[in-house]
Formats: sequence, structure tokens, C-alpha cells
Amino acid sequence: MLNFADSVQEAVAGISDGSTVMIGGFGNAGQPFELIDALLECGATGLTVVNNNAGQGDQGLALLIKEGRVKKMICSFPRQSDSWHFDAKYKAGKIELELVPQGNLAERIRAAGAGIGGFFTPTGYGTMLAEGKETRIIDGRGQVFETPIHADVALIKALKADGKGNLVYRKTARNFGPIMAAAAKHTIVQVSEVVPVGGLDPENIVTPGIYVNTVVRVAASSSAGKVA
Amino acid sequence: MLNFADSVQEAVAGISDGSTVMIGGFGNAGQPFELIDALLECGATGLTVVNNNAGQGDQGLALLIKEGRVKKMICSFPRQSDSWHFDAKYKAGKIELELVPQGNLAERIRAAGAGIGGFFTPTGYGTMLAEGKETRIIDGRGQVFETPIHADVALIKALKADGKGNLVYRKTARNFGPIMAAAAKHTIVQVSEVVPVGGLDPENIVTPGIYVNTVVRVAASSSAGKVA
Amino acid sequence: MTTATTSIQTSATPLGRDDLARLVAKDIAPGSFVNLGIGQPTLVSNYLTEDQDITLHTENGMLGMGPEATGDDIDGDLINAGKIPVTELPGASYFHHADSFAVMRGGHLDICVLGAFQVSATGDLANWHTGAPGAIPAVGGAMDLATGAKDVFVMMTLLTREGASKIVETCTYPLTGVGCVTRVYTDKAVFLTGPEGVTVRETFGCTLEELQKLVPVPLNLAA
Amino acid sequence: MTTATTSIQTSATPLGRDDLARLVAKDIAPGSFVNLGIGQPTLVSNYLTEDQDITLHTENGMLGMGPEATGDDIDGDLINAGKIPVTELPGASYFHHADSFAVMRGGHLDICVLGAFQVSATGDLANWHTGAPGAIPAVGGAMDLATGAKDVFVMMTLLTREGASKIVETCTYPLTGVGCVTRVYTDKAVFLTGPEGVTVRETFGCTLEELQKLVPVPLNLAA
Repeated sequence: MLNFADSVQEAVAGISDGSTVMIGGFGNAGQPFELIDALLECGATGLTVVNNNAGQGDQGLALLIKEGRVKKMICSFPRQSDSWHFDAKYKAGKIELELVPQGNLAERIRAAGAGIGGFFTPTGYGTMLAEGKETRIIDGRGQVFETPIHADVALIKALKADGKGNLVYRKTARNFGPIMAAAAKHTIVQVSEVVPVGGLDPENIVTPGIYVNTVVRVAASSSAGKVA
Repeated sequence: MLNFADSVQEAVAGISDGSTVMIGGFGNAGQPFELIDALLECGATGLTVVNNNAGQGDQGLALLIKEGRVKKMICSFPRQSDSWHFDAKYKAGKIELELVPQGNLAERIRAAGAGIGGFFTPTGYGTMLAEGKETRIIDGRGQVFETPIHADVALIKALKADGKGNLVYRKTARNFGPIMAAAAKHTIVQVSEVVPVGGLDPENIVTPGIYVNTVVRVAASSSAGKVA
Repeated sequence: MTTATTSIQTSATPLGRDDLARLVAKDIAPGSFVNLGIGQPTLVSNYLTEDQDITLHTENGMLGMGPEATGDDIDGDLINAGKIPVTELPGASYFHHADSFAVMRGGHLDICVLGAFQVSATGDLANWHTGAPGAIPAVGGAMDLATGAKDVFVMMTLLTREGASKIVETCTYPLTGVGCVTRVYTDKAVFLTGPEGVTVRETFGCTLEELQKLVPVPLNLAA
Repeated sequence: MTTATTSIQTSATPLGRDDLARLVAKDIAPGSFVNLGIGQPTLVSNYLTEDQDITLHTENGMLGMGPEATGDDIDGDLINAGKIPVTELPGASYFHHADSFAVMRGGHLDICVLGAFQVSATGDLANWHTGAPGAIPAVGGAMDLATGAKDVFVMMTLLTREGASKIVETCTYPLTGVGCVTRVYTDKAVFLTGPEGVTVRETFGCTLEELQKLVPVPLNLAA
């Protein structure tokens, strides 16, 4: 059932220790900062986090990592100029890393939402990221077997939700939101605006409400426009 | 390179004998009737056609089948109350049928466009439509290996195209259009309206122009609103 | 046992198609996302109440489907999986076929309601093909619905015209899905199916003993 | 051979980064869909002309990307794969990450331009990881681009700072993709790579003989 939370704290209250949590965003675009802050505050630990990166600077996911709440990162690009908290934990052997080519990350998340048991892809074939994985030659091309990434919870950011939980996004902040919403058992969305049912054009809805469990409004000014 | 054809005849002129042709539409919604009529007129034969159905009544795909142009149908639901032309050819052993569960049809088409070499799905497991196919148990569920369906040409119908070939659709006429556009080497689209570049909101484009090769305008009155 | 049998009887007569549709509708939890198959299951939509806030999915690319369209509301671009013109409710959304089937296949639909030729004791479903020689097979979305929805409800008459039970030990018709049906609504009883076999939830116009005589698999009684 | 060598020389001196970017830009066919990798390849966008009508893809969900944003045009929701604020051109479109990678992985991009540590004679690419002990690996979209685009162009200096050729018989760095590179643009020459080995298309400030002394794989001359 869809529920509209009054605060980000209320929205994330059900996230328990050991959960696999998908976090939307690519860089800062689409990153649900306020939900991540609330997750930090709520104390859940031993998390497996799925995000394209592994935190930047001293905010959001980087702080979750700094505080030792993240047992494992599944991501494509952990190393950035300002990923010092991840770097430190990784070098100290205190965080596990599953490195996934970005397209495989996206496709594996999509596969989870679409009920696909696994798929073959040429990406990664013949590289160290395919070591230990099943491979086969299909139509003359080497391919690697990849499996879906499911999650207990997704934290994502959208522009607007209507009363049915239908979502629209803004520009490249869309990125992982739609596929994570479908891949998680429980999807929590922060939006800048909630509009009445009927307030979004059915032709333009990107994430149908069936994929959304909790919506919380967060004033746009606090996170939109942040640039790394 | 994108090209805007002056007529449906010009649009389909390059389709050669023996091609695999995807045709959009579910029932009559989204069916590119005028493009199909032009395909009939151009004389291409020995075709493999991918469509959800196998023609209805005495129009469109049904006529292509009647005229013996279709060697093989790949579809999910050939038998309808008015699929007499397919029925006759099938019973006479004059058309080959690959029957595919509708979701596998959609996912296999999507896989072709997305560069997936094959995937496992629970749909069809334990049924006669999985006979002879590779299966495996994944997470306790029996799954069947399905392969992508590629095409030489896609004939689809959209509502509007802009000058870059970006497309938007209308209601449930969207159906197979977006995934077929991505799965075919050459995608031909009939639209009711062509708008200038910038005339479609980038947030609402359903099929980006990268998937479109030929656009032809067909007056809406001739096909919209047809009900089986 | 006899007492218990009597206690689960909720109707003195077998249920007609509309009464059955009303019963199915009542059993759908508020807020559910539901796909109603072509034919008899479509009747269920007539009995869903606004309070239930049910969202209907149609596999040709829509959530939030409204009632059948009539008169000027008929629009060739807005049809359901049975190719019948329908309407759009506020809060509806459209998507392409792969996204639409992902709704089913990804396990996001709470319930689908399907017709059936046969259902086995362990929930195997046969509803797409008679297997008769010369019959043209057509499967549509039946296998995706059967395999993907969280709960698969079947609506059918218990007996064929020839009086044979459609609930069977093993399906003789070609299967649609294995072990997928969770509940069977018939004119004579509601059955729960699963790995532990068949349980009767309620009967209509017959006792459990009478029902057992019609059905060739052992019937358990709901707790 | 000496004559031919001279004839393919198009510049008396090695090319600088901008000249190289200009050359790559000129080689992109009109109407192409292109993805420019982070770093040196991004320079190519400065030399694409309006006449070429090139559409740029960024893997974080956009086609029709415009130049880097400045001043008031900077929008945190509109960035490229390098996380730099960019602009939107008329005719742009946005899509989610799986759809965006399908653009690459499905073979729809005409060209991607990438940097590299090494390229092998048969077009193997190494550009994501030094493999050094303790180095934190990060791959991003490199493997998808290398594997998915119809043509993979590499831009790099021919030699490392230590003077070693980056065109090698076999890559010693971890691979990004196997046999994927079709063309290598360097300061000293343009090479075509593929199953038949390395062919030199043109040289900058050196003869084929001089080039061959730098590169440890046999160099063929373009017909």
C-alpha cells in the first residue's frame, strides 16, 4: 500500500540492519540526500548499498560509509577525487566491494524488476570482472552470465509524485530511479512536489505508482542544484 | 541517417525479399496500416513477420498473409475470431508459426535492442512452449532460456515525430513500437504529425531518434480510431 | 466433519457467474494491483468498489484502466487485452509492452484472475490450448500472468459440460504454468491450491461430502 | 615504400591535443550518434560543426547533450558522465540508466571515443585499471562503451612518459574489452586496428620507418 510520510525520518523508519539498500543518483544528480541523512540518523547498519558511486565528499552515502554502516558496496565507480571515506575503509579492509560495469549494474537492476533470472552480455567478456563467471559464445561473441540485483529497499529522488505514487523526474537526475524503484521490495521516494491524482499526464509518467511504497516531500531548495 | 519520406511507398521501398519485419500494434491500436499496405504493394515476399497477432479481418497483415508474402509468423496470439487468412494458410501448411508467450515476445524484442545475448525467465517453464529449450533452476524456480529477436525492418506507428525522429505515442497504441524501433536495423515510422526540432519535451520522448531511420506522415483520420 | 462441512457452506445454491464475480471482487484487498483475464474474469471489475481503490493493469500497456468505453468515449487507441475499447481513470499511466510485461513478470501484480480448462491439485494451470489435433495454438499473455502475479485466482465452473471435474490430479491439457494457482473460484466451491493439495474454503449449494464425490482429488477443509 | 611513407604524412610535427581532437571531429560522419569519454575525448566536442549534425550521448541518461554549462545555465540535475554540468540541445531526450546503456550495449552508437593505457595489435583495449597493488578499481561505463559502440576510437599519446609504446602486442594492463578498438588517434600517427593487425593511416612529424622503431608490432601501410 502506498503511504505518504510526513518526514524523511518516518519514511525510512522501517529499514532494518543487514538490508540491501539501493540508492538512486549519479554523482549528485538524483541523489536522495535527505533520505540518506535520515537513514544515517535511524541507525541501520550492516547494509549492502547499491549505487553507481561510493560516496563523495562529506555528505550522503559518504557519511554512511564513514560511520561504518555499510558492509558492502555494489557499484561501478567507487574511486573519485573526493571519495576519501570509501577509500579509507576499503584500504583498511573494512568494506567489501563488488565492482560492476555500469551497464551491467543498470541491466542487473532492471532484470530484478522485470523478473529475469539472469542474462548474457558481451560487456566484461575477457576481462578480470568476468573471472569466475559463466561465459558462452553467442552469435560469435563471447558473453558473460550476469544475475539480477534485488534489494530490500530503494531510496530515490523524483521531481513530482501524484496521489497514486506515479513519478516524473527531472533531466539527468532520472538515472537509476526508475529501475531501482522496480527492483526493490520497498521503494521510498523523496519528491519536490506532490500533486493530486490526475495532476500528471498518463503519457508522461516514468515510474508508475505500482513501484512506489512511500512518498515524502522534501523542499526542492535543499538538494536541487547541488553540483559536485 | 534519418530520412523523411514523402509517401509510405517510398518509406518501404528498401524492404527486400526474405526480410524479418517487425510490425507494431496490438489488435488495431498502433497497427501501421498504411505502411503494411505499402509493403503489400511493394511486392516483398518470403517475409518473417513479428507481430503480437497474425492479422485480423481483410486488412493489413491479414492481407499480406493472404497473398502468400509471409513465410513465417512469430507471434503470441494468432487465433482470433477474424484471423481467417492466417487460419487457412496454417491449416494448409503454407505458413510457419513460432508461438511465443506475449511477455517473452516483448522481452526478446527488448533484448535485441539492448544487446542482450539471451535470458532466463520463469514464463513457459514446464509447458510445451519450452520443449527443446535450455532450462535451469534459479533461486528455486524453473526458468527457460530465451534468445533475442532481431529484425531487418520495423514498421511502427507513433503519434508525433520531431525533426530528429524523436517519437511520442498515444495511449495503448504505444505497445510494441518503442521496443521494435530499438530491435530492428531499419525502423520506419508512420506518424500523424511531424513537429519541428524542439517541439517535443525532452522529458516526455518515448523513442529517441537514434532508433528511427524513416519517418512518413500519414493523415490521422485514415487509421486512428479504427476499432476491431 | 459433517458439522464443519455445514459451517463452511455460504450459499444454499450454486453461484452464478455474477455472484462469483462479486465474491472474487470482495476478496481483493484494498489498494491491490490486479489484472483481470479475458472473459469471465472481466466481470469482476463490475463489482469492485471505489473504497477498494483497486488499480487495474492491462498487459497491452496501461495501469489505471477504467470501465469499458461506450458511445463517444470509444477510442481505437485505448483498448484492453481483449481488444475492447476501455477508459482511463485519473492516475493512469501508459508504457510499452516490455515495461508492461515487466509489471507482471517482475512479481508486482498482487492478483491476476484467469479462466481455466483445468487446475491440478498442486496449482498447475491449463487454460490456453486444448491440444486438439489441428487446433491453432494461441497463448497471449496467459503464461506471463500465471507465472508472474503474486496470487493467481482462477474462475471457472467446477464441471465441464460433460460433468467432469476441472480440478484434477494432473492436467491432461497442455500446461500454462506449474504450481502457480493459489485459489479457484467455482460455482460450487472456493478451493485453495498449493504444494499441500486442495483445501475447500467454502461451498455453494453442496456439502463437502457431495463436493468430494465430484472432485477426483482429496479435499481438505480450511482451518 | 619510402614514397608511400612520405605520402601518408599529413603533418610535419606531432599533433597537440587540440589538433588531434580536431582531426577526430573531422573524421566523424555527418548525422552520427557519438559518445565522448571523460578526459581528452571530451575535447572533440569543441570541433564538431553544426553541419555535421552530430548527436552526443551521455551514459547517465541523455541524447542531444550540448556544451558545458556556465554561469546561470549550471543545473545540478543536468550533468554528463564526468559529472560536469552541461546543456541541452533542441531535440534532446532523457531516459533512465538501463535505457541509456541499452543505447550503447545494443550497438546503436556509431562511435565512441575513449582514452587508453594500451591498445593491442588486434584492438584489445586497456583503459580502466592499472592493476597496481592497492589501487582501487573503478570501471564506470568503459566496458559497455568499448563493447557496444559500432566503432571505438581511442585518443592517446603514442608513448608513455617513460617512452614506451602504448600500442602493444598484448596488453599488460587489465583489459576493458577484447578486439573492440577500430582506430587509434595519437600525437604521432593514426592507426587502424583489427583482426589483421595494425595499419597506419597517416603520420605526424615522422616517417613510417621512424614510427615502426617506436611501436613493437608490425605496422602495415593503409592502401
